[in-house]
Parts: sequence; C-alpha cells; structure tokens
Amino acid sequence: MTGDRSEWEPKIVGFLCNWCSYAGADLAGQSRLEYPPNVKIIRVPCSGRVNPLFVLKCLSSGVDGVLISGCHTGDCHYSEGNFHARRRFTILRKLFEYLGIDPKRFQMAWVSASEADKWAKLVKGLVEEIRQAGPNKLGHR
Amino acid sequence: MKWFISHETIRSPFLKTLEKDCGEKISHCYQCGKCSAGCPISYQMDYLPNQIIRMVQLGMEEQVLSSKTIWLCASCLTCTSRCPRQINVAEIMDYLRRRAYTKHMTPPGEIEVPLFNKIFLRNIELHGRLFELGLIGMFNLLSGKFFKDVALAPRMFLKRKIGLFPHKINNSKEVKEIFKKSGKLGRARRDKLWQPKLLFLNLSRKLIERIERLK
Amino acid sequence: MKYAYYPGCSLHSTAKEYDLSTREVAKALGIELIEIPDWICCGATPAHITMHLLSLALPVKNIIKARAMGSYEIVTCCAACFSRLKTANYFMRTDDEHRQKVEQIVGEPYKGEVKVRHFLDVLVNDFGLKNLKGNLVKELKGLKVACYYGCLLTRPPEITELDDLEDPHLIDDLMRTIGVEPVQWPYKTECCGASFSLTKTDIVLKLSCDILQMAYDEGAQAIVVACPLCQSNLDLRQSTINKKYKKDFNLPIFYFTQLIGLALGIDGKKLGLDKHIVPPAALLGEKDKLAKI
Amino acid sequence: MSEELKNKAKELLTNKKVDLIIGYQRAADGVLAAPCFIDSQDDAEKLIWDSYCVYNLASYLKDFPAKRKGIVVKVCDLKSITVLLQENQVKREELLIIAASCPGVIDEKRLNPLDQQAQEIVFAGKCKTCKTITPAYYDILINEPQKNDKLSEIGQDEYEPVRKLEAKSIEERFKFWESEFSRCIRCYACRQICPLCYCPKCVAEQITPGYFSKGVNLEGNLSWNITRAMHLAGRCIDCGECERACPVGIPLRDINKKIEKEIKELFKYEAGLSVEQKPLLSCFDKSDPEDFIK
Amino acid sequence: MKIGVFVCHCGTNIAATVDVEKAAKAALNLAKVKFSTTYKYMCSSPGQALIKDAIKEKGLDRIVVCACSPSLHEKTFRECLKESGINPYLLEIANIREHCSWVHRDRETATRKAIEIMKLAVTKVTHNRPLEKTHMPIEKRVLVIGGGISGIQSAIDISFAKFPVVIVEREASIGGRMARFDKTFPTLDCAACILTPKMVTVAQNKYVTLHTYAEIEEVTGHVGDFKVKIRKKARFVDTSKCTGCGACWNKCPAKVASEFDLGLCKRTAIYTPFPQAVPNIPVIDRENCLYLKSKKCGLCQKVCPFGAINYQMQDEIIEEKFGAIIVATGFTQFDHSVYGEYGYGKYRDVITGLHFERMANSSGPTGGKIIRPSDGKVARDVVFIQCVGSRDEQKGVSYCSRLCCMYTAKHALLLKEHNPDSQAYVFYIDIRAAGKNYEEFVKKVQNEYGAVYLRGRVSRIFEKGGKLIVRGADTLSGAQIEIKADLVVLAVGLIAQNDAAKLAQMLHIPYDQNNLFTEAHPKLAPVETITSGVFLTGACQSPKDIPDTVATASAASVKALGLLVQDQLEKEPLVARVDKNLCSGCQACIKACSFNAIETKEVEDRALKRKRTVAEVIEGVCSGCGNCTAVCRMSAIDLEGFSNRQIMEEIEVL
Repeated sequence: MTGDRSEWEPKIVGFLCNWCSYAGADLAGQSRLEYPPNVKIIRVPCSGRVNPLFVLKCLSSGVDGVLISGCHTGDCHYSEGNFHARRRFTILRKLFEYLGIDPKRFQMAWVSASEADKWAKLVKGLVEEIRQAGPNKLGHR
Repeated sequence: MKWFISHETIRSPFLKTLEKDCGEKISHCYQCGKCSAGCPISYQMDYLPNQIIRMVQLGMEEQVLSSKTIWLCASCLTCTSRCPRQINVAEIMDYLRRRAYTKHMTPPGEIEVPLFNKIFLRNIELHGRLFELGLIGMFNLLSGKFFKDVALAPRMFLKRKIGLFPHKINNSKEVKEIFKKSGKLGRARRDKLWQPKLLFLNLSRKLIERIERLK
Repeated sequence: MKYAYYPGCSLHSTAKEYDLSTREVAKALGIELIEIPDWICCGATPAHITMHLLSLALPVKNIIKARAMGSYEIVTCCAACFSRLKTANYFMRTDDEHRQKVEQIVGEPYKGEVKVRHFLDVLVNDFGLKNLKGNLVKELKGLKVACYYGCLLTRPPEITELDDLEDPHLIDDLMRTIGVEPVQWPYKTECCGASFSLTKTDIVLKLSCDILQMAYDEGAQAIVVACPLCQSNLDLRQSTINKKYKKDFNLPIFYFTQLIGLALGIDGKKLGLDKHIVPPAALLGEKDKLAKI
Repeated sequence: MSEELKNKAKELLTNKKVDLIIGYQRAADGVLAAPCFIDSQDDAEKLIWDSYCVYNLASYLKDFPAKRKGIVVKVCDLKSITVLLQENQVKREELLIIAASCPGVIDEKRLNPLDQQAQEIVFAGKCKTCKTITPAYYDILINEPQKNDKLSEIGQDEYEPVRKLEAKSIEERFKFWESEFSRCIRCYACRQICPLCYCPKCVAEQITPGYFSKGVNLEGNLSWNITRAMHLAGRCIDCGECERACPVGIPLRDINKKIEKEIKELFKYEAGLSVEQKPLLSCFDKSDPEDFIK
Repeated sequence: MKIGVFVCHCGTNIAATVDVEKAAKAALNLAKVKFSTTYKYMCSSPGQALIKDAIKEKGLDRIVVCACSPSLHEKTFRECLKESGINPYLLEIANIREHCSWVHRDRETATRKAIEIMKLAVTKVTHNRPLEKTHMPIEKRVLVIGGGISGIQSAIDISFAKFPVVIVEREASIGGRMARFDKTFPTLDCAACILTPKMVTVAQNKYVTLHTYAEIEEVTGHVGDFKVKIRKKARFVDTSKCTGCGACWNKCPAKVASEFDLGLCKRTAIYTPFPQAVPNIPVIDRENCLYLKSKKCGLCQKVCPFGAINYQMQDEIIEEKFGAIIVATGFTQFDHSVYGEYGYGKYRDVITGLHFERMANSSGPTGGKIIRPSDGKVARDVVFIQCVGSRDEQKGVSYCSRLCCMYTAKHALLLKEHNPDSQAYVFYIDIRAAGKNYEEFVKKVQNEYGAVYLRGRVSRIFEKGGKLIVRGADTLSGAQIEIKADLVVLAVGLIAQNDAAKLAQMLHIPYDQNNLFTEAHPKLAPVETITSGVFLTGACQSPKDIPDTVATASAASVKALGLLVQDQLEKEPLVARVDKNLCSGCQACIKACSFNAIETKEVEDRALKRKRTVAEVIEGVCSGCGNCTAVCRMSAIDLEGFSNRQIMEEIEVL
C-alpha cells in the first residue's frame, strides 16, 4: 500500500470482542448500515484478550490505525475482561503519545451488541481521522 | 387547565435553562409529593410544590411563573432536605422567582415579595448594611400599606431595637461595585425603585380591596 | 480562642440583645470575638431570590475581609447570615463556574477555605460543655424551655454541617448544662415564616402561632432560639397572635446566649433582657429571684 | 559502616545463617564498586559500603536458587526485591536482607575514575529526588544515621525531565525518540541488568510467533523499547540500572518515569510498596479513567 | 495440509454485492488452499453435503466457509466437519455477509474486502489444532446455602431426583423470614400452615442433611468439585441427646429481647427461635447465658433429663465436597432509623411491616392483637407508609422492593379483621400489583375493607399527646394531609444481607452496587451466575415474593440437577494453556483471572535441576476469555482458537 498519497487508503485493524462489538458489527450488517471498508476485523473472545504486542505489530507493519472495541464496562461477558483491557491500554496510549506516536492511530471504543449505529459511525469517524493523520510512517520503509 | 403537549413544549428551552442554571435534574422527580407533604406553607399555595415541578417537567412556563406558589416559598428548605431524589426544590423556587422577576411575570396579587426584595437590596446597596426603618417605611409606602405594623413601632423605638438613622460604614462604594458587577454578570433585571405607575397601581388595588371589604 | 466575628444587620438593630449577650458570654468565657471591620450585609433571602450571583458575592466579600484579618475562622450568630455564608462557601468550594464569576465580582481569588462557624458550634465543640459547666456561677434550675432551631441552622445538612437534621440538640445540650430543662417537642425545626415578616405577615402569624402552641402544650415556659428572625417573629408578634387567634400566650423568647449569660452571673441588663417585648422578668424572677430587670 | 558490614557478614557465614552473601567489593580500578559473592568468612573482608555501590544486586538473586542468600541492599533496590517476592521469584525464607542506609550513589557516567581527588561527587539522578532513607523492612540494618544534604532537595520534581518532554509537540517528541532509538543496537543490556526482567525466554527472542523485528531498525527498536516499558509498567522501581547499562546512552529512565508518573496519577499505583500488593495489570478499579474510550 | 474454501452466495445476500466466483478463484492463490467452490446456500443440506463430499474426495483437512456471521452457523459447520470425520475445530468462518456484503454497496470494493476476510480466515485455520471437548468428574452432591423457603424448596426438589443435599442455615432453625409471617397474599393462607409441612419434609428426608446454626467459612474448587468449609457454631446442646422437651428453656433465668419477634417479647438464653423450630433443639446464646458469662447458674444442665447440655462445646469446622451450590441466602429488611423525619426509629409506635406480621400472628407475642407497643392499647387509626428505604437514593436504595405494595394491602386487610373498629390509611407513590390476583386483592382491600389510599410520601411523623401526627400529602387532590394515628407501619424495603458481599467474594460471583447477587443473564439465565455450578434463588438476587422465590428455587434445582445427571462435565476446549518452559511462575495470570481458573504447579526444571513453580490452567473452569494471555509478559500462556500465532499471522497477511 505504498505509493503516492492519492492512492493511499487508510488501513485499519479492529480487534472486536466476540460478545458485544462483533455482534454490534453483525447488527450493523443486518440493519444494512453502510460504512467504509477500511476496517479489517480480527475477532477475539474479549477485549481483555488483546495483547499490546498485537497493537505494536500492527503499527510496525504498516497498519495506519488500530481499534480495540469491547463491551461497555459492566457488560463484559467475562465480567471483568474489559476493565483489564481499559487499564492496560490507557498506559499504552499514554506511552504512545509520549513517544510521539499519534494517539489517533490507537483507539478504543465500547460498542454493545445493540449499537449498530454507533459501530457504523465509529468506523466512519475513525477512517476520517486516520485519513487526516495520513499514512503511518512506521512500516513504510 | 388544559395544556397542549407537543414536541416543542416538552423540549422547551425553559426546562433546559432551568436544569443548567440550577444544576438540578428536574426529570428526576417522580412525584412522590414529599415536598408538598412537608411544606409549612402549602396550605396557602395555588399549586403544591410537587405540582409546580410537574408543570415544569411539562414545560408550562407561563403557568408556573405566574403562580402564587413560587412567591409563597419561604426558603425553609424542608423540601430540599427530605427529597428522596435529591432535588433542591427550594433552589428551583428561587430560580423560578428570578425568572418571573426578569420576565415581569409576577402575578397581580403577589407584589409584596418582589417589592420587598427590591427595596431590601436597594437599601443595602445604599447603606452597605440594612437600615430597617428605611426598609419598613419604604415598603409600607410603596406597597400601599401605610399603617402596617405602626402599632409595634413605639415599642421598638423604646427598646432601641430600631435606629432612626442608617449605620455608617466607609465602604459604600465597594458595595455598589458588587451590585453592579453581579447585575451585569448575572444578567439580572435591575430597574428603578420609584415607578409612579406601579405605585399608582398598588394604591388603587389596595383601595379597591378596602372598598370590597367594606361591602 | 480567637475568631473573626460577623454580627450581621439584625444583631445591630432588632436583635441587639443577641449581639450584647453573645459578646458578654464570649468575654466571660475568654473567647475572643473580633468584629470584621466594615462588614456588609450578607444579602439575606432577598438576594438569593433576586440575583443569585449577588447572594454569593456579598457573603464572599465579608469572608475575604475576615481572611485579611489573619487566619481566623468566622463566627456568626444569626442563622440566616450563617446559612448565606456557608452556602457561598460551599459554592466557592464545589462550583468552578460560579467561583470564577464571584471572584471576578469581588476582585480576589477565594476557594472557600475560610471556615464559617455558628456560635453554638463554637460553644459546644470548641469551648466544650464540661468547660462551660466549670465556669457557671449558678444553675438556672426549674426553668422549662422549648429549644427552637428554625430552618437555616440545620438545612440543608450538607451545607450547614452543624447539627442533626431532624432532631438537632446543640441548644438542648447547652440548656441542660446550665441547669435549664429542655422539653421534648416536635417543632424544633418547623418554619416560623421568617423572611415573610413584613410581606406575608398572615403566614408568619399562623406559623408562629403553631410553634407557640406546640411549645406551650409540651409544657415550656419560654422558647430559646438562635436566630434573630425567629426571635422577632415569636416575640414581637406574640401580642398580635394572641389577638388574632384568641390565645393568651406569655412565652418569653430568649436567645440561648442570654440564658447562658445569666448562668455565668452576668447582669440581665447587660444581656439585653430589657429589650424583650414579652417581658421575661416575671418568669425569671419567680424561678430564680436573680434577674432584676 | 563497611566495618560493621564486614563483621556482620563474618558472623552470618560463621553461624551458617546464610550460604553466601551478595555484596559489593572494590573494583579493579580502585574507585568503583563491583558485585561480589562471598561464601567464606575470609572473603568477607572484601565487602565495602559507600556511595560507589551503584549496582542493584537484586538481579543476581535468581542465579543462586535454593540457597540461603544474604544480600546487601539500598532502599531502592529493596523495592525490586519486594516485586520479586510479589512475583514469587525468590523465597523470603531463602533471603536475608542486609539493608544499608544509603548515602546516595554516584552517577558513574559522570565520574572520571582518573581524577581521584575530585571534590564534587555527582550523584545519580534517581538519588537527587529519592525520598526514603531507611528501608521498609529488612533482617539486618547497617545503619549510620546520615543523610547527605545534597540529596533529596525538597521540592525538586522527580518528573522534571518527563514534564519537559511532555511540553514538546508530538512531532518534536517523535523526532527526539526516533533519534534516541536509532542508536539502539539491540544488545539487550537493559534487559540483562534489570532485576525484574527474568523471563525464561524473552518475547524479543521468541520465533513462532515472532512478535517484532529482531533487526536494528526503527520499527524493531521502537517495538522493543515499548515492550520493555510496558512489561515494567507497575513493576519498575526506578533503580536506573537499564539506563546505566545502556551502552549508547538512551534515556530509558525517562520512559520508566513517564509510566510511573501516569500510573500514580491515573490508578494511584506505586510499584514495590508491599509484597501483598496486586500487580498493576492483574487488577483494576471499576472507576479507572476511560476518557479516551469512545 | 489441504485447506478447502467454500463461498456461500446466501441467495443474493452475498452474491449481489460480492463476486463470489472471483473470491473462490482468489482462494486458490492462497497457500495450502487446495480446493474452493461456491454454492447458493452453504448452510442447507445440499450445501453441507457439498462440503462433506469435497472433504472425502479431495482429502481436505481444514475448512474455511465464507458466509454469514459465525454466531449463526459456526456450530452447524462444525457438526458438518465432525460428520465427515475431521475435527470440528479445524474450521474457520469468514464473515462476508454481515461485515461485508451487507455494509458495502460497491461490488468491486466488497469483493476485495471479502477476499481479504477470507485471507484472514485461511491464515487462521492453518494454525487451528484439533481439539476435544474436555471432561471432568462431578461430585454428585448439592450445597444449599440458606434454609428459608427458597433453600427448603431447592433441597426438596433435588431430593426428588435422589441426590444428596446439604442445607447450611446460620440460625438455630430453618424457616427463614417466612416463618415469621402471619398470612400470605393474595390468598391469605396462613404462612405457617404451608411452610411447616415443608420444613418437616426436609428434616425427615433421607437425602437432605441439615446444618443449622452453621455458616460457610471458605469455598474453593470449581464446578463439579467445590470444597466447602462449614463452621458449625457451638450450640452447647448435644443434638444427638436432646429431644426438645423444653425443660431447659422453661427454667432458664436469663431473659433477653427475642430476635424472632423483633423485641416485641422476651426469650431465654437457651432457646429455640420459635415453637415449630426444625430441628427442635435449642441453642445457648453465649452472650447472655449466665453460666457461659460468669460460671454462675448452670440450671439447664441440672434440669436436662438427657444430659444434653455441654458448656465446653467448641465451634467445629467440617469440610465437604459438592458438585453444585445453590445460594438461597435471602434478604434482610431496611433499617429505618436513618429516617430522622420518621423519628430515627425511636418512636415505639412506629413499627415495620414485620412487627405487624408478628402482632397479627395468633401465636405471636401479642396473641394476634394489633396494639400500640408503647401502651398496649388497641390501635384504631393506623397509617401505613410505603416505599420506606425503597425508591429513595438519598436514604436507602434506588430500586423498588416489589412486595411492599402487596404486603401493605394485606396488612390493611388484617387490621380490619383483627380490629373491626379500625381505619387504615395507606400512603403510596405507585401501586405495583403485577401478579396473579394481586390487583384484585388491592382493590378488595380498598373497596371492601375501606382502606383509604393516599397518593404521596409522608414528610414527617411526630408524637403529640400520645398520638402520632403523620404529615403527608395526597397529590391527587393537591392537599396536604395530617392524620392523628395510633400506630404507624412502615413498609420498609428489602435489602441484601449485611455479609452478602463477603459470601459473593467467597463464591466468586459478582454483585451489584446494592450487594444483590448478579445473575449470568437478566433474561436468559436468571438463576445462573457467571461462575458455573453456582446458582441463585430467592431474594438474594433481587426482592421476590413467595411464589417467585419458590419458582426460582425450583429453577435453580433443575439447573443444578442438569449438572448432576451428567456422567461427566463437558466443556468447550477453547481454553488457555500454559507452556511450562516459558512460564516464569510470576503468577500475574493467576491474579488477573476472574474465574480462578489458574493454579500453581510444581514442575521439575531439567536445565536448572530443581523444582519450579509454574502456572497451570484448570480446563474445566477456564472460560476462554484470554485475559491471562495478555497479562503474561513471556507469552507463556496462550488461548486455543485465538492463539498468539494466529492473531500475529492474521496481522501479517493484512
């Protein structure tokens, strides 16, 4: 996906928890809500499954933005996984900012199984934000 | 009373500004009526406090602002301290009075309280501290109750409870400054005390009342 | 023990005896009250009904004056002033938006750090009941009173932080300490109509009548108050109430400081006992033979 | 103090209270201090204790499993032992903690070993803002009540370097770290010296899957340094060994301190306070902040 | 490895926007893909047959189905694989419908995305491992915590299936709250008449063991194998000797207020809580027994004809194993002494509904007379106040306690029956009478028994002249109301037991801000918890009336039996696994696991020639959330089906 800017399309990876956000994205499909195709979904059982190493891997292999989406706090299928994820990635994000990595490239969201609308809007907004941020310099040597 | 409910009335700016200005969530009220149950003055009110809150919820601004109830609230805070939904009812009453005052919506029979407040504040603005004789005199004069409490006066003087002259303080400027700035920042209505038209209205109203009573 | 003293307008006029007795009691107990120089009115009820910002700015101005005196706590006796000062303090502590506006008005930063105290609180919690008992010259035995707190000493509790909301007891405790017997009565915190004294006199008469009746029914010979508005409504208007409701109440309305003053052996006149409309002489003379007024 | 330490060490070894003592001896240059492992009382003479004892000896504990170890520790090092205990890497009963009240240690990098007459000792950055003088717990305390006045200047902000970086724009920060990390040669000295980097096989060296580039390039270097920092989040007790060990002078403490500062502010968490403490990333609070989450 | 890719048209649902043929062709370019095809409806029988045939003919060993969301047909296709003789977990679904064809309009874009999604699935399936469902033995016994109506019903239901049950009850007798009630709404059966037979049934049931005067001390283990420590508090009475003759309590000189009767009468220091107690064996209350306090007295020991009194008795801790646990700990009532406006609980004639029950009960402390506790006079004007502590976030809880409307109506009726001269006034905010014959009951109380219902909360109660002045409002008429009452009955709310949170932590079940235990799903799993093998019944989960309590008790029993009747427990194999060589034994995973599914284990480290402690996953308990894998710094713990390698490679192929 290198090349000149005009051809460039944001590439975004979304880690979606199986119970809320993945189902929310399913509902968006069932409701035929249209949104940009830039987000590639990797299904995980819980937002707590996401290892910071995955995020690093994405950003250092040319992915322009990473999204982790889980159940709203209190709604976690495993009761606490998203609380763990929240703490873990709060730190990672602070560290990113500090090291000069645009925090827009790493985002989190809570999307429930019924929030198809939120999911579609989230993707649209995210793609727009990343488009403005431009291609991720890392991984594009 | 009939009230046409619509999208506009329910989402009227009245409700929103009220919630914003007093920081009170009016929609929290579930009409248990505990405020009305404990209010020492509800026996005199045209609407019970809980009804006022309900009317606010429904966006009935005019009816609320022209009600007697809001001017009868003594700010005793019984309602506030006992409300199970933690709504500061007394504060809402304050807000409604301020709004009614700025919107010139005081009900015809309820001139005393706003008038008193105005005189009171002007009194302080002038003297820095309250000059009670001035307050009472002015109030009686402007409300048309010339002889109210006159019987009590000699005793008060005798006991030196009321002075004939205002207190002297050296900071009247500073007080005026506070009034001016507060008025400006709070966008409050501050008009003249002497309004011949109002005085005339009050006097004539009193006169009519007296005639009515004689009949 | 040193405090900045904010008497408020009433204590300089209709409630002169409250001011007199407070100063006398403080003097006798070695509590130093230093009047805030050039204090101004707190705005009372009319301010918060009419202009919200003004109702915060006036008290804050006074608190700032006290702060300028050094690091004192402010003591006040008037329940209304107490409530207004406390409320303003509360807003300055918790509400940034209002704080900024008020700071703009009074021209100085203030974050609600000065403590506002009621004289009751100072007597009971700083000076202490035991200490007070040790200073008594005599006990006022045989006097039964109803302690009346009114609205603004306890409500709302998160602001006043003074006493129990529904069953306050500070005045009762003080009375017991000086040998006076407080009656158990349910109207400790009922409203007397207060700010309606001039404007809605009828309401005041009715509410005050209920309070007098309840005190009388429960066997009180007098009512003890801590608020100048309550005192004036119950004392000044008692004769009107008697006339209007065909009663013959003869209940003197004391400030708690006056009775404490008596127990400390201070002369009744110095305590302003001559300023009452319902004369207390008979009651005190009959019970104690000490107050020659 | 060194004498007291020597005597205690002899006593411990004679009475067979410990199998060996991990301590400091004078290095070959005659100025600095080097770790030493004493298992006979004759060797105990070698032990020293002064401002040159820079090393965090806790990293050697894992090298002597199943032995009763006496270890000489500074206050800051003790916290790393606390974390090791928390994480079951050492057994308290195998440990005899000889805590020495700390005069503050030198900044090795700014010391000219040739100039033995140097008037001014330059103290390590971590010591300048160190707040504790005596250790939280110990078995033996070698105490000489002394507190170097040059240290612990009250009001000195331990996060000053962090704040300075924070004040820069994001682009400037990226440039700064890009240039810092560009020097990284992936020697892993930072890892080797860290008392808390004890994984049997570091993720940096795992192959299936390979978590990040092993090559010396920006992505790999950045990934390694972020991973190292994340793995120390809530565990790093700021002994500063990584930065000291780094041959190319990357300011690693500035990264560690950043995380330390954030977790203190966000989660009210400080590493190495007690053995019972739950690890930062193994627990949570329902009211943890989440303002960045959409 | 031979991967087969099957692209579904889903009628036109997919095919209209995604060029399925192009996608199928693209699949063949991917590594290890040996076969691809498309079909109209892959989930249909012919569709599945297509997959089965291809597996057989082409020797495929891993399958990717590009179709709808895995939440719909993952199971279907797993079954299909199983039937063709390959491991069902060697399957991946590429969701090209919900996540692609339905959310994009442009055919080219959608096709490109579909191929990418397929690529992810193919990459992932490459590393899928054949997995078998795990099996665990089950301890075929049930523990019921709490011996109220809820626990009793659960125990009876389980005993029907001939499984042993143990009830642990902390009071001296089973029976719980219901034992204190007089009548039950809306049928007005006498509570004791319907409860006592059940109490006797459990007592005599050979499958049921009762531990009364006992508490749960510790719970470890997991579903199928809970190890529970039970503290049997010292009764000071030998249960094997005592016959419940009553000689002891008839002679005991120490008298204290009876807890069972809420202080309306006295009991002795050696006592049974009520006459129908089960077991009918007394306990000695150690705080008040003269002998245990000061070695004086000893009368009960002297008078006991069976020598059953033993002052030396100590608490005993027993440990038992269970396969399932039913939590039936019930509720306690809200303490109204925080209501200053209602007299801080100091007025003796302001009582709670439960006091009223005891007074109305003919075997209760007043012999069924409804009187004023202060002076014993018959109560004529009685005010009932609903929602005390309920629906009040300032002083109590924000929820509705659900039964107060009904029990208040019942009280109003009982009042009229007991004191025909009386008048009931009920202050309410809303009447919630949603139950069979409930609304009719309330209407009957209003219409036939003349109870006056006033809509509003009471603001103040005070005593004057021996009466209680109740100041309320009736918002319907817009009037302030003042009533001179003889007696005020507060319908206090139902709240969680004081130590509910402690028990929840022991059982690893979540609880809400009100300390009520949280069910696994509010609609579809109302008696389950997220801890498998632990079930909820009755008011410990939320306030419930007797019918609902009994219903949930039976429901919980069925759930527990569903576990017990299995020979072995079957579990999804998508669980975490530890690589012992990589594990440092730091236990970060153990501390992070919400399910207590990881233990420590000693292993021999050959390189170091010594024993080392590492983590080990208890497969039966692991729920497969994967949180541990992200906590592990050395990536020593990994999750089947969502392994680090799978995810890392998925990222790589993007």
